Amino acid sequence: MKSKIIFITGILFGLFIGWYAFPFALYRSNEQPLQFSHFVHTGEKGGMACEDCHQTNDQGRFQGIPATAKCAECHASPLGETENEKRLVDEYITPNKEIPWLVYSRQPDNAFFSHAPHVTLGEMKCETCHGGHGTTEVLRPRQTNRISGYSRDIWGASISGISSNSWEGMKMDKCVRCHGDNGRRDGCVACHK
Amino acid sequence: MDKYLIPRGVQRTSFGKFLLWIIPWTGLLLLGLYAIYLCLAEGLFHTNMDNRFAFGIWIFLDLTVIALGAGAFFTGFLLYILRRKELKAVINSAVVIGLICYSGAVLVLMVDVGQPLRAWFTFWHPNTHSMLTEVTFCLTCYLIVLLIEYVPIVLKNRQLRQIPKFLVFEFELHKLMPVLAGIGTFLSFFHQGSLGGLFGVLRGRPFAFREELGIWPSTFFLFVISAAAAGPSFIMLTTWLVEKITRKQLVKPEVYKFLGKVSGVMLISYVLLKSVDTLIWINSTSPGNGFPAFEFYATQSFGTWILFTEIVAFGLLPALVLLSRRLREQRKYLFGAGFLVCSGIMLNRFVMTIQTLALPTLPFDDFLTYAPSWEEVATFLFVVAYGMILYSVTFRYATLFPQEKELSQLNGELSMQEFARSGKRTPPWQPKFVTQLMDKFASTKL
Amino acid sequence: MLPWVYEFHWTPFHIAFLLIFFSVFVTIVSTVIIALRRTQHADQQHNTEAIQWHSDFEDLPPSMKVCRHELSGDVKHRVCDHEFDCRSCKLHPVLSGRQAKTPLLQFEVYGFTMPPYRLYHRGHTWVQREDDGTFKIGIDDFGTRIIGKPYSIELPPIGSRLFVNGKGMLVKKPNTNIRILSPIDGEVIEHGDAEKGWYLKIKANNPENATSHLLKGNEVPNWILREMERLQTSFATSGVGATLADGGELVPDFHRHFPKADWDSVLGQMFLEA
Amino acid sequence: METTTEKKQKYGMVIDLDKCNGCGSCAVACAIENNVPPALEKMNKRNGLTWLNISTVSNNEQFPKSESVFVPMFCQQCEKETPCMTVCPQNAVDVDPTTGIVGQVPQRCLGCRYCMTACPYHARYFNWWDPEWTEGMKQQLNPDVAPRMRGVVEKCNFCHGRLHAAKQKAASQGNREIDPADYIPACVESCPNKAITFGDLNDESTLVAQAAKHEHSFRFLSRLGTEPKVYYHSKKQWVRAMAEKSLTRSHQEEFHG
Amino acid sequence: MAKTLTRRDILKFTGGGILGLMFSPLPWKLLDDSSIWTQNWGLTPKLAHGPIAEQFSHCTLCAGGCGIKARTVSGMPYSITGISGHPISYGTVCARGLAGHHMAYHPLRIVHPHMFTGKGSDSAMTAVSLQSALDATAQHIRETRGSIAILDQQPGRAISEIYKEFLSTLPNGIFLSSPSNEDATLLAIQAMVHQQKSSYGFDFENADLILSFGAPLFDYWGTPGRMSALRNAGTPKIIQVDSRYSRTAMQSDEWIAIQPGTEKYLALGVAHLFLTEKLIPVRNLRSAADFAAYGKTVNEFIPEKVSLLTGIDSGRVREIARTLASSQRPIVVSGADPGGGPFDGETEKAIAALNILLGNVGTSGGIVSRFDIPGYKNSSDPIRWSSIPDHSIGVLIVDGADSGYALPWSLVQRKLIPNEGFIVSLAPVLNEISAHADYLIPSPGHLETLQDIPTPTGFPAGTFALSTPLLKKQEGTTDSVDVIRELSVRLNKQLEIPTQEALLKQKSAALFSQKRGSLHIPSDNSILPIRDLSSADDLWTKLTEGAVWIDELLKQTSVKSFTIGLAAVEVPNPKQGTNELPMIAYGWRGATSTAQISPIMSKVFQETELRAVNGTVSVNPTTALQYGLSKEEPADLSTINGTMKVRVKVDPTVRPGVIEASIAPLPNGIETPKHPAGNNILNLCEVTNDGTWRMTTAKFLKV
Repeated sequence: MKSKIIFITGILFGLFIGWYAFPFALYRSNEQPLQFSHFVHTGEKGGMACEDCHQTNDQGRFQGIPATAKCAECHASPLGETENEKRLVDEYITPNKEIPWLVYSRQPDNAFFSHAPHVTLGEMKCETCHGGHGTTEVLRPRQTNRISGYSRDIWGASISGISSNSWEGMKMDKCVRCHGDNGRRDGCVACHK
Repeated sequence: MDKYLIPRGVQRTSFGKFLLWIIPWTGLLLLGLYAIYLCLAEGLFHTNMDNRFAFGIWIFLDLTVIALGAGAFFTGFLLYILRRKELKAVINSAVVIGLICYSGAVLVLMVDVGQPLRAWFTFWHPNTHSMLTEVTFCLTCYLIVLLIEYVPIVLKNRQLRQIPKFLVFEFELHKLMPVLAGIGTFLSFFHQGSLGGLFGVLRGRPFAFREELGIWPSTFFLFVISAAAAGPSFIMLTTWLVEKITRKQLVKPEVYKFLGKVSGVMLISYVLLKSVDTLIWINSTSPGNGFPAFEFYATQSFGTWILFTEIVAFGLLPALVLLSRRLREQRKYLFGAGFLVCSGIMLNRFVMTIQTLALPTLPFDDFLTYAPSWEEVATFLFVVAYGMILYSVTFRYATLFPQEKELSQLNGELSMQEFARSGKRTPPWQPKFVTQLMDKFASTKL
Repeated sequence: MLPWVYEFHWTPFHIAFLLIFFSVFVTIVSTVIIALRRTQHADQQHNTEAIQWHSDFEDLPPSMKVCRHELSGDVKHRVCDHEFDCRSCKLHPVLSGRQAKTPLLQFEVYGFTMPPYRLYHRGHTWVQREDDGTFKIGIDDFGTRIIGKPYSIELPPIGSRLFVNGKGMLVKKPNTNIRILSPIDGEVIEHGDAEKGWYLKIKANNPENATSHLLKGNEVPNWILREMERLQTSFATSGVGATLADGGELVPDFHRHFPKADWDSVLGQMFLEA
Repeated sequence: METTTEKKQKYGMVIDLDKCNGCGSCAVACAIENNVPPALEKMNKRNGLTWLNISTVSNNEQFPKSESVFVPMFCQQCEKETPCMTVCPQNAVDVDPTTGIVGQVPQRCLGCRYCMTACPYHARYFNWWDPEWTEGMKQQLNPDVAPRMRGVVEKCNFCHGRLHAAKQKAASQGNREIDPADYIPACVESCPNKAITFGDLNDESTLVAQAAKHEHSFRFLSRLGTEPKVYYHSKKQWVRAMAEKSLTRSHQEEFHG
Repeated sequence: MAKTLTRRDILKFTGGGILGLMFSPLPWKLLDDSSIWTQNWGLTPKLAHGPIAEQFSHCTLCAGGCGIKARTVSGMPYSITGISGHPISYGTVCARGLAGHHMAYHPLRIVHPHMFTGKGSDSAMTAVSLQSALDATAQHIRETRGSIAILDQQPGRAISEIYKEFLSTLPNGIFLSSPSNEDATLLAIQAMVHQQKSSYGFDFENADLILSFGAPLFDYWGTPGRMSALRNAGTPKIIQVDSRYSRTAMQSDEWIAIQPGTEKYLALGVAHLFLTEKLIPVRNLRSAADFAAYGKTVNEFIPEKVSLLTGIDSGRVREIARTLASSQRPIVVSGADPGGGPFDGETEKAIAALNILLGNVGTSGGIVSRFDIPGYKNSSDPIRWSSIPDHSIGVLIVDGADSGYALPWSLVQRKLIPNEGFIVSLAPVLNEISAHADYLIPSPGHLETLQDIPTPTGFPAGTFALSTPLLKKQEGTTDSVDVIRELSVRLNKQLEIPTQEALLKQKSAALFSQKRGSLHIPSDNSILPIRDLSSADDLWTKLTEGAVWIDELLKQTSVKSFTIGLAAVEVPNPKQGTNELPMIAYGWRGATSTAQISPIMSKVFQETELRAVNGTVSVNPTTALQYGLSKEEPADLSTINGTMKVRVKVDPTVRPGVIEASIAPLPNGIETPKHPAGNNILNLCEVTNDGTWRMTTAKFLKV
């Protein structure tokens, strides 16, 4: 009897460690260099669209997070009086330095992902993969996997790896499944660099 | 000092002597560990393999070792499935040898691959058309089986058996052995075969490429049979070797003869099939790919002699010896033949790996040679040392040869009678009262 | 590997391959699990002891497993296959039926006191039926002598149950312990000691069939004789070779005459312990 | 194993051996394009990394009749029974059904090197060492191709980095088909003598498709039945004969390699 | 229930714990992540992220002047290719050029002035300040009793003029260029013509036959792109007279294997046939003032004798002469092998003279004269190394550019004053000369600074382009211009030396003022006439964006008055030593160990045997048999300059009884003070009095 109880406590303890404690040990949190509110820009206040800042060049290459120059177009001098905007102007725009953003959804070097086919040909919405990121008030810290160095967004918030939303997790099997569902039959090097 | 771990009724050397025997092997073990460290931590440039010689001594010896380890599954098969009781005398030893061979092979493989941490990909994304996948799956499973089969041997140790649970577990497990033996046989059949298929499917290597029978190239079956032939011979040789080293009789002569016979039967069938296969290859397969077979033997070092040695000297010859009762009776022929069989399997695996890679395929590339680096050799010696130690320890503290106790008593009696014949009054170990009793017994006949 | 993992091909070959693999894997695992489950079940005293004896008996060389009917000369040669428990033996009644010779009554068998009214167990214990239907158990003369002195003995607590060929008592010597097999089934009702000459009083489960498996009458001398041979060979095999008997007579304790002998091994073999 | 599938493109090459003067531009361009590291001191032609390897082959005549040609050798992109693909235990090699390119994914590779023993062209290379560049050169890696780590196999894959770029460009302009001009492997681009023709073999109109059919075009080890997609071309009879020859070259060994 | 925990309980707990973990993501995620770690670990570099762009510039690695297109990621070039439609390089870049962007980060790159002390194995390299390096140089210039020489590796650039200007202010300044140059024939012609000097080029495009005496036409000679374009066009027909089965011989329409060192006799033999068989119009001969002397010289070279000397069948000799004479617009060209060095002056004359006999000087499809580039002073004849007295140079300043041609240390050494000759190298990378230098003042490397690209050798029209920097100039490097300025200040010479940019702006302005020629714009591959440009600045911007200016073709007027000036030729009888063999050196422009090459070139030298590494000699199988050589074990090769271990390559295309020695980078990196230049096979070559090293008698020592 006693031993049974001990055994079961053991199991529970194991489950606790594996499901609850483990993620804390696995991920390192890094604060963004600067706070930025997508909401301010995309909400009715700013009224901007994603493409206004996140553009692709003539070669179809996605330029990712815009360069400081892009910010300078509006923020050459502070528009409001938020602390962050002041820092933006003083620390980056004026000395013309790039902001070392921590990208949440950066794929590893071995993966080739291009927005062009997905957005232009596939007519996918930004939200499909990036969820509500475009309307967030603050930039949450980027959680980095201590072992693999991946951003947590690649695996997805849930440690189980099971995602309920299309924008949770960006692991390869997700790409493969979506491609499969859309009847694409690609080889490995179609998406691997 | 470790007396209470040693089974009752058998003799083992003093602990000191045992240590003296173990220490040098441990030294070798450490050297091997260092080599392994170098290969894993710094990269495989420590080996002498290169892009042409992508497989080296490691793969060659792995194949050999696994073929020799086949004794484990084949003995198990004969004992538990075909109920050949006489093999009970060697099954434990066979299991331990099997375990050593397979675990050793797997260990070397893990060093041989460039990214061992990704080995599990094979299970997660298997390419079921690859012979290597088959090998990986079967090898892993069979290694587990061997470990399970090894457990009872350990649990039967004199002290461990005092713990009731262990004893019972051992007992229950033993009852299920036939199942494991069956599984083991099944798995071995596949991976021994797939190891052969490994080369048989190499369309790009006309020297190794063979026609397919069903979904497998002929080498698949040749490897299975040759392994089944070599396994018993190897058990025979190792047992004999242990007897020589420990200066004890461990099994009854019948066991040797039986093993020899089994080996012989398998070998002769192998030789026949191999010859047929070779003829087909020379006359159809190889030329079909644009490579007249004789060209493979044009290069000085690997002439046709190698083919002859493999099939006749190391194949037909020992097969005939083992099949003739008269020769089998004589130990020097029996073990001689056994030795030839094992050399044969080794040569065959060598040809399949090394010669295949040495031969050029493009019209303008060279016949290449390769010599292993010290790291490669040391890594393999690690396995040898590890095997030696594991076997020695198991031999000392567990019962590898159930007949040993009986035989030692038998020998005890024999020496006693011998003494009686010698006419002296009391043998050194005999208490006087016993003699008195003997006399009394003699007088009062029933 | 699994249907929901990419690169799972719905081809017959792929599926067949994985099915085979999985079934093999499952078989292996279930085998182990079954063994464990059974172990759990068997983990009660009596079974354990039965199994213990079973495996002990397994390890006995054939020469030690001689059937009592070979001893009594009923058959030329036979090796016991019932772990010395004749009660379950089909052959025993048949052979016993043929017993013609009357048991010769002798107290001393080759210098050992072996009273004929006692029944003897292969593990060198004797059983004596009391008038009240209970049974006394003691170590026979042969056993006592080879055990020698000094020794203490550990008896099962009163009320505990004994089983044939299970653990009867434990003899403790300076550098070895030997378990003595219990000759019969039953409940311990009283403790004896060396002075009394017996160690246990047992209330048998069913007194009628309690002792049919024990040696008696003319089986005893032959048995003793073989035991002596075994003793000798055990000496021979337990590395005492060089020791020379100091002409020792028929002393009650010749034990100390062989200090170099591996008594642990000797006793172990004589009391049928692996 | 059947590896052919209906496919839109079937990229292939024809190499005119008569035009090749062994300048090595293709080898260097290839290495730079694909982030193949430079050799370490211990590396040689047997353990180095040359996706595109160039051998000198002699006609074995006596001087001055003796001639030689340069034979660039790299992954021949086998179409049927692709030897390396069928043997890979964990699908690190595949034939892209849409392009016919034999893809090698070093990130999936566990480095068992079975594919290397399977390849009759010795066109696969193993990373025996960790790749090494000088600090500055690390900044100069091609961002379109992932560098490989130690202990994996790599090989030519028709500059798939450039194919990605081409696809991307096409997609951004709303096209599903790429402009053939946008997808030219580095070796083809860098060859000063225009010795290499590249393109879609399925498309009869392309130069490469026509060149492949030319009577002077041939493939190495074609009798193995692996249908390589890289053709060679030479007016010289002895060169074509050499390609047909298998390995009876006992005396030639003294001369070359 | 007992309070105390037994060992058994702990085991139970652990067991349960493990079971629990098995049903949690932990073990499986760790398995996954650990394998992902092997894909991203620090042992493999990470890729740069950033905007991808294209930039245009020109290659300065040799005098070829190829246009290059660089792909850059956030400004850093990661790949270099040619510019299709480029008027000079026709979209081609050589292997070295393709890897040019690596040079700035070469393992042997030096970015700070250094002083070398000691020689050979006990030599040392110590960083010094620019000031002290300059001071030391100035002091030596002041104090030396010898002459001061500047070795300009790529003459004709703006900096070359600065060098000359500087030297002219010195009492005994010598302007040197690489001893071996491709325009040998042109210079010879230039020396022969009477009228005022002008620069010449080859009009291959309109020629129908080229007779080449060992010029590596198809192995990066002149402007590689142009030559391969000719090759692909299939015209003109090319006859290669070559002592080895060079890449050009391999690609030419006809290879005439000639006994090494006898090219002169073939030339004279051909001339002899021209005269005796009346194959050429007499006036062509008469155009030479000294035709009588020339005729006399040529006279004795009857085909049979030539055949005897050259090993070419006499019939073949006749054939050559007739083919030449019968073709409409033939050109005869000689050329130095990048490794083997130049012909001696007399041979050059003998070969060049054939053009005069064929009367193709100043005619289209022949040797054409061209405008000089505006703003550039007409370069006077460079000084031949042979004309410099031995042990006369006190201070030698070696320009940082790369001539691409071999320069044996023994040649430099014999010109230096023993034990006091002072060498300053301006090389950006540690190379062979630097290893022998006293000071190294590194200049900015390839693509790190603004450079001018003057008209490449043999080009029929003048051209001008800029090499605009694609890489950040590294701290501590100094433009050669600035070095010279600093020196002239220290020597208090009154010289107005502008900065590199200002200097080149002057040239561009001059170009604009001339309004001649047109620009090729790489970005859209268009041609833009200069006169359509708005301003000089406009031109300058276009040039900095990679445009190339190309001059109009000069209206040709056939030249009809020469002095050939060929000295009387006496044929030396070949010295027959015991098992002595002629050794001919050969190399590949730019990879002759005088400069560095990108480490990635290991794909050509080390990881394949496409090009033989330094220290490799090739011999014919028969020769190998005769001397018991095999590719397995190295042999000891000995010449007058010493002995060294060489790798033997057995190659049936090598002439029996001849040794071909590869001048190339050394297998384990080019020599540094730590690896002294002792194992460079170039140093085994015997330099003759006329400063050439085409042939050396060598022998294999039995090992």
